[in-house]
Amino acid sequence: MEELQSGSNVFFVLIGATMVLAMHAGFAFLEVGTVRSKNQVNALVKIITDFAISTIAYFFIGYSFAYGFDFFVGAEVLAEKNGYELVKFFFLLTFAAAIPAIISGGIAERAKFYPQLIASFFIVALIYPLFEGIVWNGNFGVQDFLKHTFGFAFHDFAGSMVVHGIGGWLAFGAVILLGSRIGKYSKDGEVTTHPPSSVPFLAIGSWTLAVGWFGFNVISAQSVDAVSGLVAINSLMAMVGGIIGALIFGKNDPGFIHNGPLAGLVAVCAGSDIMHPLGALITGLIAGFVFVFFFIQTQNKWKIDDVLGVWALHGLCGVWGTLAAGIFGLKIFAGLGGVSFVVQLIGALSGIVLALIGGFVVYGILKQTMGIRLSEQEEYEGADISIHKISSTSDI
Amino acid sequence: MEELQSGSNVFFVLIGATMVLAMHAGFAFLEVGTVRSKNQVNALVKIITDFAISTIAYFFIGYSFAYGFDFFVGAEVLAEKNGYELVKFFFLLTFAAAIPAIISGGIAERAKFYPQLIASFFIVALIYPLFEGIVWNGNFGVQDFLKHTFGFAFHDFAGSMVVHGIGGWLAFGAVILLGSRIGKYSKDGEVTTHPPSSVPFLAIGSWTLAVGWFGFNVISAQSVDAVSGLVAINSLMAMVGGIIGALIFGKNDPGFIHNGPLAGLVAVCAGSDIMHPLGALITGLIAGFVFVFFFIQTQNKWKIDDVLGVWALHGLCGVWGTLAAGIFGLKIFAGLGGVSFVVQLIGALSGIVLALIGGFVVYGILKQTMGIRLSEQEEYEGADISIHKISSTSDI
Amino acid sequence: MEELQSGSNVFFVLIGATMVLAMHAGFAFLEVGTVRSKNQVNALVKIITDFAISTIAYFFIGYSFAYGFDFFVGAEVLAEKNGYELVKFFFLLTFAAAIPAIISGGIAERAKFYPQLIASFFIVALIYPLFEGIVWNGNFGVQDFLKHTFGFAFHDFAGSMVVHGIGGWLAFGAVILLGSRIGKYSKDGEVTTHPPSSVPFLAIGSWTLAVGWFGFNVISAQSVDAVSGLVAINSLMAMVGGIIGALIFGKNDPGFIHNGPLAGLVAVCAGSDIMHPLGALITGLIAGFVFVFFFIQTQNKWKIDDVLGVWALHGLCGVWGTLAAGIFGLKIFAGLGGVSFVVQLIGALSGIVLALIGGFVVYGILKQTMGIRLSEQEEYEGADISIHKISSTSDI
Amino acid sequence: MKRVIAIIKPHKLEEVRESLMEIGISGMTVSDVKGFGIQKGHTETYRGAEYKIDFLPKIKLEIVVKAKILNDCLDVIIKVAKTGNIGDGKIFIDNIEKVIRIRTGEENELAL
Amino acid sequence: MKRVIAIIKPHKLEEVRESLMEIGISGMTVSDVKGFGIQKGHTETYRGAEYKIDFLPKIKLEIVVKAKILNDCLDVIIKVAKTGNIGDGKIFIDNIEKVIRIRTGEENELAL
Amino acid sequence: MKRVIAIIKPHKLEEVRESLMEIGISGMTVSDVKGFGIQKGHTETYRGAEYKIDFLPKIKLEIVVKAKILNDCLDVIIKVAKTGNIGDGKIFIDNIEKVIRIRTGEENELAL
Ligand SMILES: Nc1ncnc2c1ncn2[C@@H]1O[C@H](COP(=O)(O)OP(=O)(O)O)[C@@H](O)[C@H]1O
Ligand SMILES: Nc1ncnc2c1ncn2[C@@H]1O[C@H](COP(=O)(O)OP(=O)(O)O)[C@@H](O)[C@H]1O
Ligand SMILES: Nc1ncnc2c1ncn2[C@@H]1O[C@H](COP(=O)(O)OP(=O)(O)O)[C@@H](O)[C@H]1O
Repeated sequence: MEELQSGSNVFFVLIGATMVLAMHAGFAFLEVGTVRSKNQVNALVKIITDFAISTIAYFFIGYSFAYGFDFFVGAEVLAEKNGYELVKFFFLLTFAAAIPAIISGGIAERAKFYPQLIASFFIVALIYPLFEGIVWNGNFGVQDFLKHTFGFAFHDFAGSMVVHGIGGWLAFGAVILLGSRIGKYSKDGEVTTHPPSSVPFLAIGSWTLAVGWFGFNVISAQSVDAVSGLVAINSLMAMVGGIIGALIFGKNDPGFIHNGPLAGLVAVCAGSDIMHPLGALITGLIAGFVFVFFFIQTQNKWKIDDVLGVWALHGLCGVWGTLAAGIFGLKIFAGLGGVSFVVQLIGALSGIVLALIGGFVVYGILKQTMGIRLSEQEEYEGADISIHKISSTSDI
Repeated sequence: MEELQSGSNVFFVLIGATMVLAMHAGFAFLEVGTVRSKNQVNALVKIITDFAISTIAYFFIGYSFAYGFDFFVGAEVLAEKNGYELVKFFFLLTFAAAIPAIISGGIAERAKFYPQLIASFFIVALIYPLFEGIVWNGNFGVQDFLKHTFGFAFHDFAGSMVVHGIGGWLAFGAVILLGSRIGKYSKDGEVTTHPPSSVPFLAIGSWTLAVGWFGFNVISAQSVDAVSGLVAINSLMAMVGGIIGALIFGKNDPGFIHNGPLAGLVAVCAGSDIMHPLGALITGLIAGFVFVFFFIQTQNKWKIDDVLGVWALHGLCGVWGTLAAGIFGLKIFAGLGGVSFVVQLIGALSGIVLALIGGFVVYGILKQTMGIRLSEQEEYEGADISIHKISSTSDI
Repeated sequence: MEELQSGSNVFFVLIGATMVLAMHAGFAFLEVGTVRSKNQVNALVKIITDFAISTIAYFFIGYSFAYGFDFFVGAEVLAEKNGYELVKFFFLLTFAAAIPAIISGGIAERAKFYPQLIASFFIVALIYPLFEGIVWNGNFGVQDFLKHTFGFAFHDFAGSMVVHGIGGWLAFGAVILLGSRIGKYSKDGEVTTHPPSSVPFLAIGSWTLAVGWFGFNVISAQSVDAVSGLVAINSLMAMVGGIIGALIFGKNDPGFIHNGPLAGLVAVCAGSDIMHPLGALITGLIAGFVFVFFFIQTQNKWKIDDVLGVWALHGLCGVWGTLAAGIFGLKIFAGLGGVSFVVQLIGALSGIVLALIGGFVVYGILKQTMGIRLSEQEEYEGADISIHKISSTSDI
Repeated sequence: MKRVIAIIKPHKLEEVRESLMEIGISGMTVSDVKGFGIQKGHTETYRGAEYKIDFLPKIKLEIVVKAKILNDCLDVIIKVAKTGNIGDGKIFIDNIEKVIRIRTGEENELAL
Repeated sequence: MKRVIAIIKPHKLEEVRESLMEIGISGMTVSDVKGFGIQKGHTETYRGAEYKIDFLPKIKLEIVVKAKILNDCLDVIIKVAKTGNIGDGKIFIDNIEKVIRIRTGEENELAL
Repeated sequence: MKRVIAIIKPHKLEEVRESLMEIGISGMTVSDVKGFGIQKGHTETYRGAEYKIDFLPKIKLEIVVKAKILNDCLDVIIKVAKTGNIGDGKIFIDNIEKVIRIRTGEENELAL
């Protein structure tokens, strides 16, 4: 019986880990479809190698930093209880590795390859686990302090802030330090549009992410008896809200519509375990609007060349979701309660500050030392030829 | 223990829901690959927005119409028993939303966008749940009446008729009312062939559907202790039968071969829980033939421009599967029994009549009011440019 | 309670089967992306029809040959215990059908269609189940003999040798008998490179395989209470090792990098249940190197035209993994023990011999009788036009 | 010999080819080109930013003919390719000094 | 009438088109071509094997103009398409005997 | 100067280019075209309906040469591009009035 219990938990978390692993393919294809054809191969290689480097960083450093657990004992110890601790690591790794995958979309089409791998290493080994450990493992007593002071801990069920917010705000620094793509903004202030090289690939990315997200959110319960159908339906409703929001505010643009569900899902992570489905629907709708509005602002008004709009998508929708948990999670909005808007705001702001500093420091140092940007000629030829010596497609 | 039980059920149904959610990406790509390049974006946007509208329609109206359950209570009530009722809704929603996804493939390349969203709303809110509730929730006492009169209820385990049949026959009305694509049939009776824009995308669609279908069928058990390996293997055998049928009758055409597994899987839904695997294999083989034969008839002989052949695939194979359950489900064919051919026939016919009426009424009213078809110029330019103001791929 | 137990096992194995079924789409797209555009359709059709034929061969012959279990009883017998035996068949079928899928990548771009289907039939009905039954079902007392003589049975948890090794070495014979593609090696010794038609499709294949592999490996436990998180993390670490190995040794080539994870995963199958994660990481790193090194040797030095490099990938990495289980599985390397290097070597060599003989016999007979190779004209026009009468993409 | 270069709308290609065959023209070379002229392109939008697609897809036909059937050839193209709408295209005629059939080495009119 | 055939670098197309419009040229036909010349291609690698890409993407512009604006046209192209680097391209000029506008049947200068 | 326009089979391109370089030709412009001629296309089938693909993929080479090496150039192309099968293609020769190298402004023979 006990074995069924522990086996079921391992199975449960394994499926979650596998689903979030698949989301990394989703990140890759969202980028493949959005960038110009000459940068497609680079998008693919970046995501898969970033995942590998993140695994090394998290296995050897990050995970023990966050959770005080390491793997340097014999396999027979690790294998106890069906190896539950191991799949838990796998599951949480797929979250950690999402950070470089998020950043990747912002710095696309002009970033050097190896410096980005190095950045990924430090971010996943140190910066992300610092915030993760504080929020999810109670490190440094911050959560206790918040609970004591405000009555409630900072609530981020599946990582609106811990994962997406941190990723999006780290990307912000990287994008600023990199500068915009050549030719994107002309001297006389005009904006050149780079339409997506392939809407179908972009859509494959979007669907893969959206489907995998149900693992990301629901399996965050981390044991099968704690699973909550509420998380599932709230994810669904926020996703749908995001689609509809992007359809309406994004004027039927496929680029917006396929990011809409992601905006909704980013936003619902934090409060999916405590909101009412109607609250989740509204959270998603607003997230759809936030993404569309701020994407246009950054790209076309403020001329910040965040290629996939990851700051708007993960950074801003992540913050919005963190706050939304403090609104629609409240009992007066038919939520389960146990959250405080003020604490959510504190959590979001701390995350922003940490990620901004982290991003500017890591990418700043790399910029000063190895450089983070392709040469003009390399950028013009495309990252595929200049880094990988091959084109995305061939008709030979 | 009870928590393990109820948690396992939630997990089980969640995985089913997620798998069928992924099938919607499959519908999208089957259409993307089959239509001409100038209509690829529209295929993608239609499916994802139809899914969103369907969720709204089913959440607020359709589900309570079919099952008498609604969501307008506090989250803490919804969250009881690990929120099982919520994932059940999610699972059944993914079925309901398949109806517009099916229709979408029939009306591709010439239908207006917003009228189709409206049609989806009414179909998922009213027409589909009417039949679904009668068959799967015993509404209006129809099943009781059949049982009383013929000894057996109408048997449709996973929706050969409830989902696919209804979807396919609804599409029939829509396709007729829309008319054929410009240039498809010339005045002198010649048929112009539009080869698929991308066989690989079509194949991605097909695989995604086939793989997800094991969630569609097996998880229709709706609780883990009721799961049946027989459903799994019957789905497998019917899928394989469909592939082989399409290979043989379809003369090695990739368009047929990648629809073959779907034909088999449509047909096996109804009786997968009661057939012998050999019965399922034959059911699939015949479904492969039915699809190939009637696709050629409709497109090339009768000149009905059902672009993806959804009437043949879902409508006819659905009906065939409903009847096949009444044949190969019988004990004399090594099935589990508990079905009657006559009752299956009655069920199939009622579904056809309902869907035909429903389709002609909904699309008829829309045609009279807003119009359902793109202008000639828009159709010629393609739905991508004219509706979404963008092309599917770009080399800028 | 018992039903929850048996239902959970059925669910567990079903998910594994579905994940490995999805891997077949992965095989298809790895080939689609790697071959020239004129052979993309054929890659897709080959994989899906090979799967169908394999199912027939394994259902009617292979499975009872290996496990002594057949399906020719009434459905009510099959449905007992939630039909556990049926999903087990489904799961193991997806392994068996991987054999033709592996071979397919080696013989691409020039093999005839129907002879390959026939080869698949005999391989899945007879050759594969012979080795499978010996290793996994203790047939013919070989495992007992090894245990008796050397103290340990041959250990191949998830099929490094049983599946991948056999597949890769069968492919070797087929590739040699077929000969190289026209124009690949010129008379004066020069090698013509055929770059991949589509790196994105190749990457879709790679990701689909990698994600599905967690089903392949972890669900090989075959019951939920036997599931092991160690298998999951070892698969992860070997995958990551393979990516890093291919990145380093493969000079950032996307073709290598997307095969790297597969190399690592092939190699870790055998010992994933007994290695320490660090052992798995090293196993993967070396597998990455093995693949890159031997791919270049075969294609460019030895002029053996194994298009996707399936001999290097499955054949050699499979053998390496079988041996690695006999190294990193040992207690001195922090493994769980219970293996012997000598026995692993014996197992690997026997597999190689069997597969070499099997491959040369099956393809040799077919070559003598029906012929296995397209005509020069057909090869020149491409398999898509000459076999399937259609091109992969169309702009009509 | 004369060369006829016709820029036409893509959907007219099939009809033009058939009509040319009827008057005895046995070969032609076709390419996909992009045209700019009085006919305007269209505006696309991506994520809130508009961009103009100035060039429209056209088909370029190149047909080398004996001088004596030049006029028939022109008549056919004009008749069949005309829709009456802006953007129907143009025909350019120039002179070809020599034609060789690679397969046989035949020259000029024999090579057509 | 004269035909100007200019082989230019792809990223210059937009600027050249705009400048030509300014001097009153109202139409042109453009194709994607591959060029070979002094400018070298690049080497790609696939799985350990190198292969040369000898041809570089270029744009071919075809513009038929009245003889009297030929020189303006050439000046504009040379000025705008020039980067000073190898591979900027060439301009070829030849003679066109006749032009017809398909839509109206207008001929020669009227058809431009 | 003369322009050689050769329509050849795609798989002959590499060999033709190399042979032309050997006789001192330093540049050319290549496009993917579709050819129609004596050589027949093929029939494709989609879901039970046949459709003819009339046009075959060909390569169009454009090479502007000094008049005096014209004949060498023709000889090389004929020799190398010939397979002896229908569809080997044609060579058209016409006259070019002027050539300009955009990078330097050099003209005519200097620009080649
Ligand atoms: N001066 C020119 N030189 C070369 N091609 C031209 C020229 N003018 C027009 N064309 C080609 O002819 C096509 C049709 O011309 P356009 O002016 O749009 O319409 P119309 O021919 O009906 O007046 C253009 O898209 C372009 O390809
Ligand atoms: N003899 C030629 N005939 C036709 N096209 C040529 C010829 N020489 C060069 N070209 C075209 O001009 C382009 C640029 O030529 P190239 O020699 O590389 O540089 P540049 O013109 O700056 O000297 C080539 O890519 C090719 O398309
Ligand atoms: N009259 C023509 N004008 C322009 N191109 C032609 C003409 N005739 C043939 N071609 C081109 O030459 C190619 C080969 O011609 P074809 O008649 O098939 O074979 P062959 O040249 O061996 O007799 C055609 O595909 C077409 O591209």
